[in-house]
Amino acid sequence: MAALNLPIDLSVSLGPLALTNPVLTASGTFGYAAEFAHLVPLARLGGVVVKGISLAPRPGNPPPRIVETPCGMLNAIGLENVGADRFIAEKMPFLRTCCCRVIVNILGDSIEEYAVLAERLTGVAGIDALEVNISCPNVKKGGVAFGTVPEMAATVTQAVKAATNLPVIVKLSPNVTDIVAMARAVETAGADAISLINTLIGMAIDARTRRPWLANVIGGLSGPAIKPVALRMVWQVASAVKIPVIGIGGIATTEDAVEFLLAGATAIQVGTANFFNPAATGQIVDGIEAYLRHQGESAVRDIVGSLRLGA
Amino acid sequence: MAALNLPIDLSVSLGPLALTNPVLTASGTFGYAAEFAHLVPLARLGGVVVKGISLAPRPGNPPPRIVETPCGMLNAIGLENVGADRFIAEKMPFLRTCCCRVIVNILGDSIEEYAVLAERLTGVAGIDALEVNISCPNVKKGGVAFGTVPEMAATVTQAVKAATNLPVIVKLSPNVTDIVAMARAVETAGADAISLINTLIGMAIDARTRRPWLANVIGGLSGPAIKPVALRMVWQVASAVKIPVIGIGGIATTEDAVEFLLAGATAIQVGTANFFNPAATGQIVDGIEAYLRHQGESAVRDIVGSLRLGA
Amino acid sequence: MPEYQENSIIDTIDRLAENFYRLSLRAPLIASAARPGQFVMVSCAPFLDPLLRRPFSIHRCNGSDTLQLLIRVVGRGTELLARCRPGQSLSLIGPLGRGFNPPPPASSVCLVGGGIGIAPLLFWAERLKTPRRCTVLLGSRTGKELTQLAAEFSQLGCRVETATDDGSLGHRGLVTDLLAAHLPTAAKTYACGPMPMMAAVAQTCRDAKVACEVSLEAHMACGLGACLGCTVHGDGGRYLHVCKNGPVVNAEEVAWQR
Amino acid sequence: MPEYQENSIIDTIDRLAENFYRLSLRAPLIASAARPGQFVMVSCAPFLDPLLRRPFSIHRCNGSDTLQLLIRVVGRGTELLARCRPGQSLSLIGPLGRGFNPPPPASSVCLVGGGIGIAPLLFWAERLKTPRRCTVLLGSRTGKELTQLAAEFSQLGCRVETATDDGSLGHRGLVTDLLAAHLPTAAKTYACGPMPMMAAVAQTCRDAKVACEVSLEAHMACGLGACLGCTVHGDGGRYLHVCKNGPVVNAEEVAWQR
Ligand SMILES: Cc1cc2nc3c(=O)[nH]c(=O)nc-3n(C[C@H](O)[C@H](O)[C@H](O)COP(=O)(O)OP(=O)(O)OC[C@H]3O[C@@H](n4cnc5c(N)ncnc54)[C@H](O)[C@@H]3O)c2cc1C
Ligand SMILES: Cc1cc2nc3c(=O)[nH]c(=O)nc-3n(C[C@H](O)[C@H](O)[C@H](O)COP(=O)(O)OP(=O)(O)OC[C@H]3O[C@@H](n4cnc5c(N)ncnc54)[C@H](O)[C@@H]3O)c2cc1C
Ligand SMILES: Cc1cc2nc3c(=O)[nH]c(=O)nc-3n(C[C@H](O)[C@H](O)[C@H](O)COP(=O)(O)O)c2cc1C
Ligand SMILES: Cc1cc2nc3c(=O)[nH]c(=O)nc-3n(C[C@H](O)[C@H](O)[C@H](O)COP(=O)(O)O)c2cc1C
Ligand code: FES
Ligand code: FES
Repeated sequence: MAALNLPIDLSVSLGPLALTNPVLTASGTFGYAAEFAHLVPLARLGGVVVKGISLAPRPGNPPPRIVETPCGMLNAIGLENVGADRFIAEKMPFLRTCCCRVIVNILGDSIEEYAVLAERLTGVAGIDALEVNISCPNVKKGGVAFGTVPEMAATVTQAVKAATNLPVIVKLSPNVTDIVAMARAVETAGADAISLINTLIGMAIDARTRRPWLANVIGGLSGPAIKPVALRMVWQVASAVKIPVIGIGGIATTEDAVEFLLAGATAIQVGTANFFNPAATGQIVDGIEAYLRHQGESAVRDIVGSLRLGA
Repeated sequence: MAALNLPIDLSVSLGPLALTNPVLTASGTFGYAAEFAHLVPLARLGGVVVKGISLAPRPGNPPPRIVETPCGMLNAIGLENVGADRFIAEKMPFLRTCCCRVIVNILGDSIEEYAVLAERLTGVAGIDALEVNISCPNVKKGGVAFGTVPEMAATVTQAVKAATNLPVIVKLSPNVTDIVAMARAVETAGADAISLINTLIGMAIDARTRRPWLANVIGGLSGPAIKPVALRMVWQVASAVKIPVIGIGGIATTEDAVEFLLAGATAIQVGTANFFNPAATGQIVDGIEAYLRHQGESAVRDIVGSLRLGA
Repeated sequence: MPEYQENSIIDTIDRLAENFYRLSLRAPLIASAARPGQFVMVSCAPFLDPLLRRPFSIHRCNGSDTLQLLIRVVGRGTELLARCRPGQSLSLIGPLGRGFNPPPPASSVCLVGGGIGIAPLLFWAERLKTPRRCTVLLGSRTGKELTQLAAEFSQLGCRVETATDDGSLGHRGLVTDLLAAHLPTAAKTYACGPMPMMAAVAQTCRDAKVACEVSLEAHMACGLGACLGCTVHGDGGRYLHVCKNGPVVNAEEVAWQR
Repeated sequence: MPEYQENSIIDTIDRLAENFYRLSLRAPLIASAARPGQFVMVSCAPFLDPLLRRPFSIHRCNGSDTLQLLIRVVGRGTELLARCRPGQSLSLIGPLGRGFNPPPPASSVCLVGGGIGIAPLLFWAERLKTPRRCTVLLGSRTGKELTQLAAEFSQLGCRVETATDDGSLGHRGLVTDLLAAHLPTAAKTYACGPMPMMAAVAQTCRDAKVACEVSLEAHMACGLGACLGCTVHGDGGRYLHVCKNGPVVNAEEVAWQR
C-alpha cells in the first residue's frame, strides 16, 4: 500500500474534452441535472450527460414505461424530451451553473435531423460536447437502424462532425454481432470518442394478465444485470480503437467503475444506479481516489487499460 | 377461476418429438442427469438435455471457470466433456432409466465433426433427439462462427439433418444483430425445432488484483439477469418461424416458464436455476399445472403464444 | 424544496392487520421538511435484488425527527420491509413530490381513502385540524384493516364513516357510495386509493361542482423526475409524471377514461 | 450416497470472534447422512442477489438432527448468514463431496488447520476419537479466533498446538512450522486451509513419507458435479473437480506447482 498522502490526479481527456475526473452521468438517468441538485455535489462530477434531445419535442410512449427485472430494469420511455429550443431556453441556464462538463445527448430520425440538431446546439454557451445516440431501441423510427449497420453509423458520425466544432462522442448499441466493427466505423468517420453500451433490447410479461409489462412491448434493459456484457464490449472496443472509450452499463459502485477503467475505458457513466442510489456518482469519485491511493497509483489515467492478462 | 378438478394436459410436441410436459433441463447445467437423481423426480420432467458432447473428449478451460455476477453468472467451462464414446458407454445407461426424454447437445469444430457425431449418436438406444450447439462462446475454434452467420448455421443444420433421422433442434446464440435471420436460416435448412438463448458473452474483472476473474477472460452470461433478453428473442423468433421454439434464459420459477410459453415457446429449459435451486424443474412442472388450472385452461399448448397485445 | 438521501433508523414496526404494517422511522432531515401528500422512496434490500426503491406515502410525521409509513405487503419489496426489525437502518429519499393543497379557510372538507390509499390522509388530517369540519370516508376489503385507523381519525376530531367489501364494518359496499351525501357541505375533497375509486370520486365531485384532489400511483424508478417512467394519461392527451406533477393532482388534470 | 435439499432451522448463532460465527442448524436428513470432510451448499439470500449458494464444510454434526457451520465473514453471502437469527430457515443441499478417509487402525494422526480451514477438522476429530493419538495444529492471524476451538479439540482428547501471525497465542509464525516435529510419529496427516499452507503441508509430508489428505477450495456454482466449474489443477495435467473428486483428496493428486 502506498503513502497515504499521495497526491492523486483524477483528470482525463476524451480527445479534445478535458475532464476533472472520469465520472459522468448516463443520458436519461439524470434528467437535466437539476433533479439531483440536492442529492449530488454536481461540481464534484466529471460531467453530466443530459437526457436525449431531439429537434422537436417528443411526447414519449404511453404508460407503462418501466418495469423492474432481476438486477435490472426495462424502459420504454420513447425518448420523451422537450426539444432543442426549450432545452436551450429552460434547461441550459441551470446546467451552466453546475461547474462540471455538460454533454448533450442527441437523437434523430434522419441524418439531416442529427446534423441540424448538432448545428443548433453548437455555440450555445455551456455545452461542452455532443453524445450521438445512434442506438436507442425504443422508438421504431429512431436510432436503431443507425446503430446496427456500420456504414449508417459512420454516415451519422460524419454528418454530426461536419455540423459542429464541439467534440463528438458516438454512443454504440450493444445489440449487434460485432461491436468492434461498429466502433471502427465511427472511429474512421471521425468520432472523437466512443461511449458504450446503450441498453440491451428486452421484454417482460405479466403471467397473471398475460400481457407485456410495457405498453411498447419491448424496452431497453439496463442496470447491474448487463454489466458483464458491457465490460466485455468495452474491453473489446478499447483494445481495437485509438480514440477514448467511455464505459457504461450497470456501474453502481467504485469497484464497478474501476473494472471499466481497467478494461480500457477512459471515463465511465453511471446510469440506472442514479435511481436506486442517487449519491452513487459522488461516492464513485471519492472511491476512485481511495482505490488509486490503495493501489499505490497517483493518476487515474495510469490504470486505464491496465488489466493484467496472462499468468 | 376454473373448476378445481379440471383435467390438465401438459403434453406438447417439438415437431416429431412428443413430450409429456414442456419442462426440460438446459445443457451444461444438469450434468448427465445422474447428478440430480436424489434431488429431482426425473421421470416427472419433460426431458433432459445433457452436457454438450463432442466427438473426442475435451479437457475444458483452466480455472477459474466461473464467477458470480449480479443475478447471474459467467462460465468458461470450455466445453469439457467425456466425448461421444464414453458418453454412450458410461452416461447413457443411467439416462435410459430416467423415464423422460433424453436430448443430446452436440458441438463440433467443423461441419464434418457435427455430421460424424450426429451419425455416431443415431440409433443409440435412449437418445430421443439432438440439440445442435452452434453458439457456445467459450471455445475459440468452437461454435461461435457458426452461430453468428446465417449461412453457416444453415450449413451445420443441413449436415446434421443429413446424418441422422433423430429430431434436430438447433440452439441459437443471442450474440447477434438479427436473431430472426438466424432462426429463419436454420428453419429453411430443415431444423425440427429451435432452442434459444445460449449465453450472452460477458466478462468480469477483479478490481483488487486487476485481473479478469476467468482464466479465459470472457465467458458466457446466464441466469435471471438475461431473462428479459431471452424473452424478447423468443417472442421475436416464435412470431417469425413455423417450427416450435424452446425458450431458455434465466428461467427459475413457474412465472418465468409461463412467460416464455406466452411469448410463443412450446417448451422451456431450466439452466442456471438448477444450481441455486435443484428442485426448480419439478416445481415448475407442478406450477404450470396449477397456473393453467387457475387461468381456466385445460392444455398447456393452448397458452403457447397466447400473449395479449393491444388495448 | 430540499430532498435528502437519509439513513433512517427503525423505531418500531407494528402489525395493524394481516399484511398491514406501520413503520416508525427516525429521519430528522426528511421529517422536518415533509408535507402531507408527499412520499419517500425506500430501499428495501441490502443488495441488488429487488433493485429499485419503492414509493410510500408519508403516513404521519411529527415535523421534527420521526415519520411513519403504512405498508401493505403485496410483493417482494414490501415483504422485506415487513420483516425488518427495530434498530435496523433503512435508506430513504424524500420528501418527494407535490402534496395536498389547502382548502379555503374554515371550509368543510371530505377525505376519501380506499385500502392502502388511506396512508397519506392521516398526515393530512393532522395538519387540517383547524376549526373546520373534516369528514373521513374509509373503505377496505374488511373491517380489521380499518378499526385502528378509524379511531385515530376520530381522535383528531374528524367524523369517520367506513365501508367494507364484506360488510364487517360500516356500509357494505364501496366507499364512494358514502360520498354524495357529504358533498353539499364540503368545499373540497381529497381522495387516495385505487384508480377506479378515484375516478368515481372525481366524477361525483365534478357532478357536484366540488373541488377534488387525488393522489396518483404509478410504477417509479427514481421518484425524482429523472427517469420519466411514472407516466399517467393526463387531460388533453398530455402525460403526467406522477413523481413530479403529483402524486397529488387536481382531479381535472387526469384522463380518467383511458 | 443420498443428497438432500433441506430447509434447515437455525437454532443458535454464536459469535466466536470478530467475523467468526458458528451456526447450529436443525437439518435431520443431512445430519443423519453427513460424514467428516463433506460440505453443504447454503442459500444465503431470499432473492436473486447474491444468486449462487455458498459451500461450507460441516463443522460438527450430532449424527441425527443437528449440524454446525463455522463461518468467516468475507463477502456478501457470509455477511447475510452472520445477520440471520435463530428460528429463521436456511435452505441447504448436502451432504456433498468426498470426506476424509480413515487412517490405519490405532495409528497416530495429525490434523492441520489454517484459519477457517479448521472448520471440518472438529467433526473429523470427534469421529477419530478412538484410542489413538491425535495431534491438532491450528493456525490463524490472531489468538482470539483459536481459543475456543483449541479448547474444544482438547476436550476431545487431542493434543493441540497453535500458531498465530501476531504471536498472541502459541508459536508466532506459520502453523506449518510446527508440523515436522510431529511427523515421525504420525501415520497420516489431514490438512485444510489456504492453498499455500496446504502446499507446504503436502511437501513436508511427502519429504517425511507420511500420507496426507487435504481439503480443497474452489468457487462453486452447483456443488453437485454438474457445472464443471470448480476445477483445480491435478497431477498429470488433468483437472480435479473439487465438489466431486473432493473436497478431500490425496495430496499427491494435486498439482501444487501451478
Ligand atoms: C406515490 C405513491 C405512494 C404510495 N404509498 C404507499 C403507501 O403508503 N403504502 C403502501 O403500502 N403502498 C404505497 N404505494 C404502493 C407501493 O409503492 C407498492 O405497493 C410497492 O412498490 C410494491 O412493491 P413490492 O416490491 O412489494 O411489489 P412488487 O409487485 O413485487 O413490485 C414490483 C414492481 O412494481 C412496482 N409496484 C408494484 N405495485 C405498485 C404500485 N401500486 N404503485 C407503484 N409501484 C408499484 C414496484 O415499485 C416494483 O418496481 C405507493 C405508490 C406510489 C406511487
Ligand atoms: C468445500 C468448501 C468448504 C468451505 N468451508 C467453509 C467453512 O466451513 N467456513 C467458511 O467460512 N468458509 C468455507 N468455505 C469458503 C466459503 O465458501 C466462502 O468464504 C464463501 O463462499 C464466500 O462467500 P461470500 O459471498 O461471503 O464472499 P464473496 O467474495 O462475496 O463471494 C463471491 C463469490 O466467490 C465465491 N467464493 C468466495 N470465496 C470463496 C472461497 N474461499 N471458496 C469458494 N468460493 C468462494 C462465492 O461462493 C461466490 O460465488 C468453503 C469453501 C469450499 C469450496
Ligand atoms: C430510463 C432510461 C432512459 C434512458 N434514456 C436514454 C437517452 O435518452 N439517450 C441515451 O443515449 N441513452 C439513454 N438511456 C441509456 C443509458 O444512458 C445507459 O446507456 C444504459 O442505461 C446503460 O447504463 P446503466 O446500466 O448504468 O443504466 C436511458 C436509460 C434509462 C434506464
Ligand atoms: C455452466 C454452464 C455450462 C453450459 N454448457 C452448455 C453446453 O455444453 N452446451 C450448450 O448448448 N449450452 C450450454 N450452456 C448454456 C445453457 O444451456 C443455457 O443456454 C444458458 O445458460 C441460458 O439459460 P439459463 O439462464 O437458464 O442458465 C451452459 C451454461 C452454463 C451456465
Ligand atoms: S419516477 Fe422517475 S420520473 Fe417519476
Ligand atoms: S461446483 Fe459444479 S461441478 Fe463442482
